[in-house]
Amino acid sequence: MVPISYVFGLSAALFGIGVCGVLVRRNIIVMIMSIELMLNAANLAFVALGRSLGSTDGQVIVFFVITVAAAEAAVGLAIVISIFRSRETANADEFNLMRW
Amino acid sequence: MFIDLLIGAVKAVVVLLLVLNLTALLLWFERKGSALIQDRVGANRANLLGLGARLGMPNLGLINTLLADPVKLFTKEDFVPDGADRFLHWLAPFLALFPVLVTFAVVPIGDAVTIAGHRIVLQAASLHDDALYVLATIGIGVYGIALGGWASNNRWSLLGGIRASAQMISYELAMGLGVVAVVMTFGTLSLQEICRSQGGVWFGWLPRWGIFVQPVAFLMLLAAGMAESKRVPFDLPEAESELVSGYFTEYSGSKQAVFMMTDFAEVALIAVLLTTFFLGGWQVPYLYRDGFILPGGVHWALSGPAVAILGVISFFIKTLVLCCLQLLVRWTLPRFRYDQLMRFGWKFLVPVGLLNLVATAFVIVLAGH
Amino acid sequence: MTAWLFGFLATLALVSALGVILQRNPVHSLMALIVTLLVTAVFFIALGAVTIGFLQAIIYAGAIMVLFLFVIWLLNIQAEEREAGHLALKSFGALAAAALVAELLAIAGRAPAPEAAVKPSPAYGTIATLAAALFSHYLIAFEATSLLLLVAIVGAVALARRMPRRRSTAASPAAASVSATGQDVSAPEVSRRAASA
Amino acid sequence: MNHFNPGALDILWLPLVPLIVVAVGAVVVLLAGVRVSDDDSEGLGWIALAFLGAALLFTLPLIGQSSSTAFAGAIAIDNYAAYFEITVILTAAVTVLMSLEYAPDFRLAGAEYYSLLLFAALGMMLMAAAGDLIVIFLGLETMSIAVYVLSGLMRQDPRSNEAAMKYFVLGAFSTGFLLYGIALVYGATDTIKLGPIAAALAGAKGGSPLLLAGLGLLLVGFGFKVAAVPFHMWTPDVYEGAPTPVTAFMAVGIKLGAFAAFLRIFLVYFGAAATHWNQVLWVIAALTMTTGNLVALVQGNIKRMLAYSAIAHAGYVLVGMTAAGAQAGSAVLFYLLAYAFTNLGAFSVVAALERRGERRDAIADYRGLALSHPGLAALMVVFLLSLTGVPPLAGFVGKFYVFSAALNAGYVWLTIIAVLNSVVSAYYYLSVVVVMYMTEGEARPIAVQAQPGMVAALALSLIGTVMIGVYPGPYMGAASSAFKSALSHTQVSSRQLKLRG
Repeated sequence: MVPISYVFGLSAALFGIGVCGVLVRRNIIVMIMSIELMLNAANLAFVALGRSLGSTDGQVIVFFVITVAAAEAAVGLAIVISIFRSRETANADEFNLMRW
Repeated sequence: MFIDLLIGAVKAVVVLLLVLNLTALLLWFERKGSALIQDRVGANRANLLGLGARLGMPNLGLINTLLADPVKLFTKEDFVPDGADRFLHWLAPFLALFPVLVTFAVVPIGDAVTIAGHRIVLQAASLHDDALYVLATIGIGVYGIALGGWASNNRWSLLGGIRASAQMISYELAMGLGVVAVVMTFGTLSLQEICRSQGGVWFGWLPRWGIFVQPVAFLMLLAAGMAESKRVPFDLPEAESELVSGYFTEYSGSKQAVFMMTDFAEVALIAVLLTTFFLGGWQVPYLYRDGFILPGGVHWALSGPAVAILGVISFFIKTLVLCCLQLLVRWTLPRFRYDQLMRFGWKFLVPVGLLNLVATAFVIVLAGH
Repeated sequence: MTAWLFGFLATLALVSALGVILQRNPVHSLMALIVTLLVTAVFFIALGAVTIGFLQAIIYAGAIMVLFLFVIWLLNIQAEEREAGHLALKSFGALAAAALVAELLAIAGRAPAPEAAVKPSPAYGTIATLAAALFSHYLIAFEATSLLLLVAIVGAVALARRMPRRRSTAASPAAASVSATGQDVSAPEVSRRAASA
Repeated sequence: MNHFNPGALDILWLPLVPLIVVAVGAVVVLLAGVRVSDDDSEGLGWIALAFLGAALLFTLPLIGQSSSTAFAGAIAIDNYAAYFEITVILTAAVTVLMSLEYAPDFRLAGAEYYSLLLFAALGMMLMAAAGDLIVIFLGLETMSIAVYVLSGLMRQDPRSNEAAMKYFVLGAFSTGFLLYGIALVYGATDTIKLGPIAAALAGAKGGSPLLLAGLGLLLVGFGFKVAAVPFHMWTPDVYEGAPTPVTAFMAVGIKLGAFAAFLRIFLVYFGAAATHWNQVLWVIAALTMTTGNLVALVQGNIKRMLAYSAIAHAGYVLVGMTAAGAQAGSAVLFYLLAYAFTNLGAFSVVAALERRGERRDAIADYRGLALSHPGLAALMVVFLLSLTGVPPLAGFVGKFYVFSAALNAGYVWLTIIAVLNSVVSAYYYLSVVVVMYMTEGEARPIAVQAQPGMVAALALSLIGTVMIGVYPGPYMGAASSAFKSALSHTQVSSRQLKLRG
């Protein structure tokens, strides 16, 4: 039997990979994917911690987080489309009309 | 422990074989059936050493569709276009077929039977959350088609892939609404339980089938299911007059055969699900655990195994009828236009599904008090 | 969850998550992300959160990710060429993330949470349990979610729908605004477009 | 819990009515806008205003209610919520007034614009009234998503697109941290309700690394939203690129919403355990003030300058948070009110000078403003002086309260840094005044007509800035009663804990 803290550790690692992706990658779509990875890691943490506490709350929160992820993805991709129309690139480094 | 594993493995293999045979059968139905509808002869060339003709039998085209065609397909050159994403091009057909095949795992093809002291549920896997599982696998099924279209490096393929995924995503919603209505009606997510609660009769004569409680959901699921399987009148993704052959334009040989198999497996899947949700699954009207009890009060006793076998047979008859219905529709209706397809899905099926859901909820709450 | 199953799934999850950020082709990244999400769904189911696991597969892996696929196709985003420069920034990002993970892992190691601590009831993770919680303790959150989705729909449509046709032939606000600030960024932009056209 | 029992839920409609009114308003605006072209969206603005006014009326009965919760602790009923809701509604109303001419001029999609504005306000109000972490999270998301879109609504303008993109990426990034923080806090305490979490923090679990790491991540998440250094990178670009009324709404509204939740979590509920977090906050506050003010010195664009000034002001608020305690809490609440009116005023002037799709937001554009538009120039002077902290304006009183609270709590060095920063800030605020009054303007200045919406927005901001400054008593009273009513939640819950224990 594997302790729950292992699963939690896995979620921490996934979260770190997501953070790394946002910081390192410059393709805007991949950056948004990395953010999804972070949210997914948080979901895993909620379920794992909820299981170790024997409470359902963690799962209910995951339900909300999935909704939020959907909303964020929709709006984020809409923004990508609108910026692509004027700029024709998905590389964050080229979004430099204003200094970062 | 070991015997349980063995039973599980046998069930899985049996279900898989049944599905594969069903798809082959459907292929034959499609070819000869369409010939029948269009008043032509259809496949009639291939035969074994002229045996059928020598015996004076009409050529039913069985050799053609069940042996010659598959052999031809599987031995053709497997062509990968220049600039294609080779890995995904190879993976896509299997990504399309796999989710459809595994969905059959939760479909109950009969009641539980007891063989040599082992109670065996005639369902390859029972998950308790079967209905959610079905929706999940159908949802994942999008990727095979979509990636097949993209990986071919061909604009017709890509357009077909985009159309297919947009269509499947849109109709999944209607499908989900239909399934939710059914789940609410029977109060369970388990398909076996849903079948079980469709036993018995109302008013002494009407079988307690889901179709009589949820006719709207039945029609919705039929329409949405046909759209999910991307067949006429919803075959926009492979509309040959516009897109050559849609997402599998660039496929040949065995990979194309797998895509075709997916098509027929989806037809079978829709039929099987509709049977389970609305036509009582393995239930035979008036047949109970110990035999028939007809509306007049006539009792006709039957042994346990006989009842179980009758159940399985009834399941397959219903499934075949629904399969034929889908094939019939395919050869009867013209194709939708893309905007009509989307409008039908979003502006008709979804609102109707929501209203149906609200009505169902009201009835359940009122009945509860 | 048995050790070998955990090992297998965890490896799969880590490899596919790394695939998300290491692949050059966005479609491949997306495939890796879908695998990660599905593996997470399996984890949910293994941890007793069966309903959430299926929902994750239906909504997250099955619907949201298709949206990404559409946008990648719509914009025809190709694989990146090797990214130039920013080595300092990248290594800083990787280091920061690694430090974060190390800290969280240390916490996970110290958190006493063995699996056998609590035996969940049979109702744990079923749809009935979730629904009861959603419509009682989380009622406000549930309603807020519906508004959130409405906001997202309105917002996405507002941004992504076709531009309204301009009535006047006056210079576009965009060009005007750029020149107004004296930052004449538009000239190379225009020439680049002209070159590509 | 497994058996659904709606009767067990403490459903109270009263605290929800303002929220519901705003939500209905947003939907009505959206529906009414179906046939309205973007060029005459002014009517939609008035509809939005009407609903905001109604919401304001419905907030009044909440004032003076004894502190309690509803919906199983998800919604807090207290003066604190009412205080922030009123401020948010006023902010939204001034923003709408500011936009009445701006939106058609810049061809913003009217229906979506006003309805998203209302939705964002709804998110902020939800954050102010939330009693558990998940509602705070959802309020934050509603607000953020609406504002991501608002800042990108000038779709033909690449700067606006870019602003939306940067704000979205960094905002969603911070959401990830916030969420993971919530997960850790939940794992450590088995609850997401603020009261029990505070009890756990004060109790035996207080030192649990899980809980502390969770608090740290929450701090990061909120740090992004209130634009504290080092999480401020997005602020100047987003403020510059977004449509000016939206920038005003961001500078004020988002700060209000985020600080409402931030203060409620850290100052009110975790105040007793301030030793766990106020060292970190000390550093962040000092960094935020200093960076904001120093970088503001070299800005050539008025919106960027105000963005860095907003960062600096977030730093002053954090000084108050570091001090912790009832005095500091009231001071911070008061400060936010003063800041709201002053900043709205400054941005109104900026918006008033932009015409017909033409952005005039370089500081150089303000040359000779005193001659061409003496009224606007004078108003700008008032708002800038208030931002600097010159008596008798609102900004001065706010700073005075916050700094004295920090001094009383013994944070001498932090207060010294804050005062020094105020002195530095005077330089860049006053340099705008210099540009307006002491340099030659263009030969043909752009004519700005007095339009009712803009005039009303400016008047409201001016009245607020001056009134609060000259006669701060009642506002300070409201702020302190708001903070005390929020504090009484924690006393109730700790008393209950004692009874149980």
